[in-house]
Amino acid sequence: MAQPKNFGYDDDAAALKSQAEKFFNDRLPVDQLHALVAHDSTPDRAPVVDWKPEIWAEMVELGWSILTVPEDKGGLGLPLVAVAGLIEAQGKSACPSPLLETLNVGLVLSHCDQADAGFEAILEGKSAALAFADQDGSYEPSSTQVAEMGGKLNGTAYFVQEAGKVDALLVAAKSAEGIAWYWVDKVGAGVGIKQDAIIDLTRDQATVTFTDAEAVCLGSDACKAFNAAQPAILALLAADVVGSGEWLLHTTVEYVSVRKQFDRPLGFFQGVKHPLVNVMLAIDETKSLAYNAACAYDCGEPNTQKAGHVAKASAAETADFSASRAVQMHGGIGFTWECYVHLYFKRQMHSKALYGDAVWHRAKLADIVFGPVAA
Amino acid sequence: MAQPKNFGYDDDAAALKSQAEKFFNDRLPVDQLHALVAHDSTPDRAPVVDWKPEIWAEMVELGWSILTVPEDKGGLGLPLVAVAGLIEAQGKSACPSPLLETLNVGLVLSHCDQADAGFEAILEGKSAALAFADQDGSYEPSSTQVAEMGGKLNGTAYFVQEAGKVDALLVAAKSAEGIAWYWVDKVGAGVGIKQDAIIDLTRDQATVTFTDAEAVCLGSDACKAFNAAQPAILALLAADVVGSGEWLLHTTVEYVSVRKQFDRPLGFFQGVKHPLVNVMLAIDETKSLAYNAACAYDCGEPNTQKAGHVAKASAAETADFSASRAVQMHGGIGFTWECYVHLYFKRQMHSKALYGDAVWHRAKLADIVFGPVAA
Amino acid sequence: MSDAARVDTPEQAAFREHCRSWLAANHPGEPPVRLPQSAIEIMNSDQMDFLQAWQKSAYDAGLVGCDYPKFCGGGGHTDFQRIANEEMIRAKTPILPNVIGLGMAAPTILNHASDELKAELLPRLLSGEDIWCQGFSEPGAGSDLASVQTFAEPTEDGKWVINGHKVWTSLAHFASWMIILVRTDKSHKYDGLSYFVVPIKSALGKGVTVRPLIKMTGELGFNEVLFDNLVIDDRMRLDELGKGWQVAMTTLLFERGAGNLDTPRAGGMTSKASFTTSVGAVVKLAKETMRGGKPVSDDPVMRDKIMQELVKEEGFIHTSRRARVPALTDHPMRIPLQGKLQVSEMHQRTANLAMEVGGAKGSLYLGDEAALEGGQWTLGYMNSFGFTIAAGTSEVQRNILGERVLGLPKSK
Amino acid sequence: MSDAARVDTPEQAAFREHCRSWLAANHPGEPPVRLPQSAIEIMNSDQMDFLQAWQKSAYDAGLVGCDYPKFCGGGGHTDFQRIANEEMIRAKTPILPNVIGLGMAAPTILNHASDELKAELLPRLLSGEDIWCQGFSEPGAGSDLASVQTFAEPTEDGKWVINGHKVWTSLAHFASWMIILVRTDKSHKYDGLSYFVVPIKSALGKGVTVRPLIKMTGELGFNEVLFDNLVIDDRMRLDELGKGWQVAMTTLLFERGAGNLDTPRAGGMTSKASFTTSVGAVVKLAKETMRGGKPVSDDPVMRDKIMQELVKEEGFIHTSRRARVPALTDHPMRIPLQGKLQVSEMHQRTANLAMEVGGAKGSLYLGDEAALEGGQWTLGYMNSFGFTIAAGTSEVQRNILGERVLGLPKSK
Repeated sequence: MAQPKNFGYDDDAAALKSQAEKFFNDRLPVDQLHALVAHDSTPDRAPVVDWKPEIWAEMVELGWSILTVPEDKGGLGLPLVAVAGLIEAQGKSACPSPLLETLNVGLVLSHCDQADAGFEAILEGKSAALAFADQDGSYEPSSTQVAEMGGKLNGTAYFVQEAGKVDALLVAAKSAEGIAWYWVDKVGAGVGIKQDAIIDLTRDQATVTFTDAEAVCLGSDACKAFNAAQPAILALLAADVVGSGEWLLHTTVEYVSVRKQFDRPLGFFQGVKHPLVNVMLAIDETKSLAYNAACAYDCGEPNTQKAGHVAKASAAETADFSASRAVQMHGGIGFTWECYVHLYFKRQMHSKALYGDAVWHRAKLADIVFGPVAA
Repeated sequence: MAQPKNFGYDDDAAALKSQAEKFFNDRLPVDQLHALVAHDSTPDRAPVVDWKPEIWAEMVELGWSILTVPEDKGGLGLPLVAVAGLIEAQGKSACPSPLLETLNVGLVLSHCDQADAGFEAILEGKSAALAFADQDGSYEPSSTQVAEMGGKLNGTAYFVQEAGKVDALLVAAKSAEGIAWYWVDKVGAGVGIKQDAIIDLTRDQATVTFTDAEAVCLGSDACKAFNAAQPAILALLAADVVGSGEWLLHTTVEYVSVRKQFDRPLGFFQGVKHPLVNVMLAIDETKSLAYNAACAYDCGEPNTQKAGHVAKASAAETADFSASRAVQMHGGIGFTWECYVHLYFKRQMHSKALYGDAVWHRAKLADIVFGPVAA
Repeated sequence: MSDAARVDTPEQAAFREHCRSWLAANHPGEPPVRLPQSAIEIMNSDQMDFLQAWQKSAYDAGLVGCDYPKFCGGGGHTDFQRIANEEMIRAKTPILPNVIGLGMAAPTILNHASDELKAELLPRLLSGEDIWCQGFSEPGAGSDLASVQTFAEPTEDGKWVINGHKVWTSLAHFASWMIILVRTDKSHKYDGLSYFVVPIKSALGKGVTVRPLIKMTGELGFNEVLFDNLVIDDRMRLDELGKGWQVAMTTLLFERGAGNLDTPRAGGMTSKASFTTSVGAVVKLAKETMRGGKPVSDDPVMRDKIMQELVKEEGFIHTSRRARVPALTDHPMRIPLQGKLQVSEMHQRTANLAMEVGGAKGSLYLGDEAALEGGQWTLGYMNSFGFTIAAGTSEVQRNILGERVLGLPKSK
Repeated sequence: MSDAARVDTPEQAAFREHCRSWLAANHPGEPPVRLPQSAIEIMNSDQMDFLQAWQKSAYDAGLVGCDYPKFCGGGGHTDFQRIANEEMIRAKTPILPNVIGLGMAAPTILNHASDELKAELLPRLLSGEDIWCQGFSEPGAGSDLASVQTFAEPTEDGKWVINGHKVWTSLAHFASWMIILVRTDKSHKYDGLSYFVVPIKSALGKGVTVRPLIKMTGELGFNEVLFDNLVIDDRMRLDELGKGWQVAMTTLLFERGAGNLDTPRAGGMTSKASFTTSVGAVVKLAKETMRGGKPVSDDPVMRDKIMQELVKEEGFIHTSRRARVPALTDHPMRIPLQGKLQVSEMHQRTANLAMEVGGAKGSLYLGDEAALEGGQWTLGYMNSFGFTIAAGTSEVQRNILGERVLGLPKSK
């Protein structure tokens, strides 16, 4: 299906986004977010999972966690562009939740051949996360270091997002028949969670070890399902980066409009103004590419893979740039723990390499545009 | 020999540079340069070789053309850092001459095993140019498209610098014994010069075809001799870029200090000031690296190859950046044929890829630093 | 069926079909002369004659000015020009030569002139029979446009006498008419300006002198225009007296790509029929250009660099598309005001990258048979500075975005 | 024999030999506590005690303050500090904790204080027994330093009473002394300032309050310092009354790396003994970091990115070297004024690049066993913003270079 001119972003989508913005503003304004996640500044403290499960329960109640469950499996039938708007709002609030990962799991399951049990769990309100990256951070199921035999998993999955918050894991594991997706109850026997110490205070990440953990196969071809879902996953992550980027931009614009040096507001100086305009342009680029990728996915366009890589390649650069300029333009105050900027700075730095960094996505893109390099 | 702290840049070197600056200012100030090389603006005109042989005759008289002839072969024994100063001055003046190429030939001959005839020609006041690049612009003797048999050359050399001005060519050609350097009289039989249409109005370039052209072998291992001379060639070219870059910087600084918009000199605005500072920093980087490479060459340091690649990698970026910002910061006037800026803009654009561009030199550098990529 | 065609109304679909069949039958084909990359580089009358003939035929077929009212010589339709543009670009037609007229003069006239003047001027503007130019910049008034000094003095019989010096006037050497911003009151900077339409060709040698300026590329393109006691009727004034700045803002809005009316646009074809400054063209170049025995497109570093530009280009395309979806935009001018800055810098980077793909061939120029695409990339790189400078430099564009969209304090 | 050693005078050669043998015998070895990347991140007394002991022993051995006069507690030599620095860096010793004292207070005191004050203050400064801090910035005076409002009022008995609020005061929680810029005249901006040395530790709770600020890294490092009627002798004033700005310029010159006296410098060792923010360290990281079954150092795109930084780093090294060759420099301040800007931005880019080499590991932090070099790169990237902001932001540095070196008009 060709892409509609308006990205398929209709009134329902706009309504969902406003609702989400209002919800996050109301439930976790940034001062409360800071109190929640930044209560302990010790740099080498043990990792903790700071979040408000009651906010998540409300999000589930609002139906947000099932938005990537296909309509014929009990989902709501909203297009991915609408979901991107929701995630953009969450990125703007930096609210800690397992929403994005649960939506990612729904996306992967949508391309699995025996996913019903997974959809049922999500429809029941369960949250879940993908577990498939290897020790070096390759986000490709083919490099998973988990193996399945006789319905049990053994091995380790790395860089598992929101593992501290979710109820279940969708694990890529190698079996005799190939690499498949398996559903594992996080609190079941044989599942060991070691929280990673990450800079991002608004998310959590863990190394998950499986020791004869019970697992149910939901998709027999993990790579195929992941590849099909990947553009959608990348579109949503790019939307998150846009939301956080907008917060950084607007907070910085406010600051430099008020803060005076040399008898002028800082924003008078082009050395401040022009970089902020460049940040705005970068955010706009990523935003357009995020919604384009979501729309391409909705439409089943042949260029959907390309659109996904383009979106995350852009998002990785925008994450870095928006974060770096916000701290720099805030000057000394932006460098303090008490200023909220660092929460978003760190979130952006975490998003930068998540699900692949800019160089990796551009290499994938080049393989599509040029074909692989001749050996 | 370890590098001296002062780059070996002594009073003689400084005197040579001042002399050269004075000479070029006197013989070819920029308005006369413009009259000389920019008399015909037709964009698709046939290429011409605009220069003043009488200025070149004076340069020969001053001994500049023999500066890379080794002292024991009749040269003056000045270190390469001193020569770099001379070339920086020529770059600043953009004076058309075969000086740099003749010096390059001297450098290559210095690493040849039977070069005496070449040195004699240079000592007699002959100018010369290297002819070895292939059709795709690979500046490596190993890819030469000229072949030797029985003392005669056949084939074509591409991207030959200053071919329209020089008396002789030092040609890399493949023979039964390998690739060697051959001396060819430019006006001899069997040498066809087709001037290339290049943007740079201050230099010339040609495609040179050999048809049974008489040639004398001066160096039996062309690759070895070129590799040994390459860091010096790159150091000198980087010095040329520095000289042209300084001209662009200072001319632009003068312009933006005078030109007013919004009741302020343009240079008041940080959107103008900061880019010009960045140009200055880029020039300083290249300048330091050019003299470092020259000094490393003078001292026979083991890291001389690395220093050469670093210098040209930097010079290529500086050439581009200094050119681009000069036109942009001049605004409309900098975009006209009558403004002298375009002469230097085009010279820098030509220098950018000459003897290898930034990506190529960084790849060579990576091979030194990391070792080649495992196959 | 193309993507674009899917959302056409039945009327639009029929019009698109008309465009296609007309273009298939009437495309002027390979030109007999070397054509420039854009209209403002037209150097000689051979080029201009060819392109004017093409604009006239496209106008006669209803492909130019479709959304203008019928009494102005337009088609009287809504949202047809976009379709005509899409089809002309798709068909790789030549460019339309009257770019200043179509892009700036026409919308300004439509918004500010009397109906009488509209009916008098617009038909021959749309058809390309009258070429237009723009007299805004002056030696002392570039980015700071409001400091124009060209003066219009009222005469006793209700006319105006114009004296002054305009520069960077693209197409003036071909133009019949000029839109001009002049000062009528020296005591107010912004409130002392007026805006006229001036017949210049008929006044050549009688109060108007046009002197061509040569660009750094060697091409012609813009001019100096000197006014020496040129007398002009008051009916040629578009502003309420002293409100010329407001009228000029309409022109600039359209010049910066932020107007609400589609500018007729055609082309993509130049003397090398396939040449366009796009990342796709760089991709093609990289595949065709050999270095060290391998295509440049096999070099991972160059692949990465080209993909960086592809991301930028895709971003720009989809941002332009997003401009039409209010629910996905923030400040209403945030996207429209980006256009000129983004396009001009994108073309600059893209052309530079193409030169890098070419390596040593990057500095070969027009007329060299080994030059990249006949030297078009090198020419295009140099010309790109015209676009990052003209109509408000990139620096001024960033000020405008920072001040009008982000609400930052003014830098001046 | 090293490169550096070749040009030593016989006296310098003997001193270098002394440094080497002393360092070989007296290197404090692997520290018992986690050490920060630079002195201004010292968080607790365990760290400070260890580093103060190290500075004291290096001072006693003649490696710190060698070029200061003997009556100031120095060694009375010329160009020995550079040699001691080279050898301490080579030996990967710990850092010297009294960085503000050595880098800023000491040269200012040497240039502006009475001999009596020099003899009183400098020995314990050089030995590190007294830690110093700098009271310049205020909530309303950051980059615009001359707008400080902390006020010193003269008393009838010839003393001064200080009231005000200083911020970003590194090491204040450990410091015995502060160099401070205060206002003594509200009617002149630049000519109404004075410059004092103030004993703050002895005044804690008696006119001085130090409140730690926490950095975005979670580390301590700087503080707010509040003055409430602190009385201070006039002999602690370094300026001719009202010329405090000129004294502050001496401090800033040294802070920006443009002073004429080598600041004692040691280290390269941190808790991970091998860690330094250098391109060489990124090269090593790229060789050791695997991605997709291959080392990152085999990825041509990452090789290119790392080589870009190598070129910058080499450029900086040889530009610093060139600063000492008048014949190869242009404006005398052109190179010296670049130092702070270049180093801080270079470290920022280098640390960021290291995080990119690490990929998903880039956001792992201190305390995670899989983090890159124990999280030091990630910590270093965040801390790099301290350096691009403090002592004049990069933006202000560019103004200074543009105005003082290129002679462009002032931007304010």
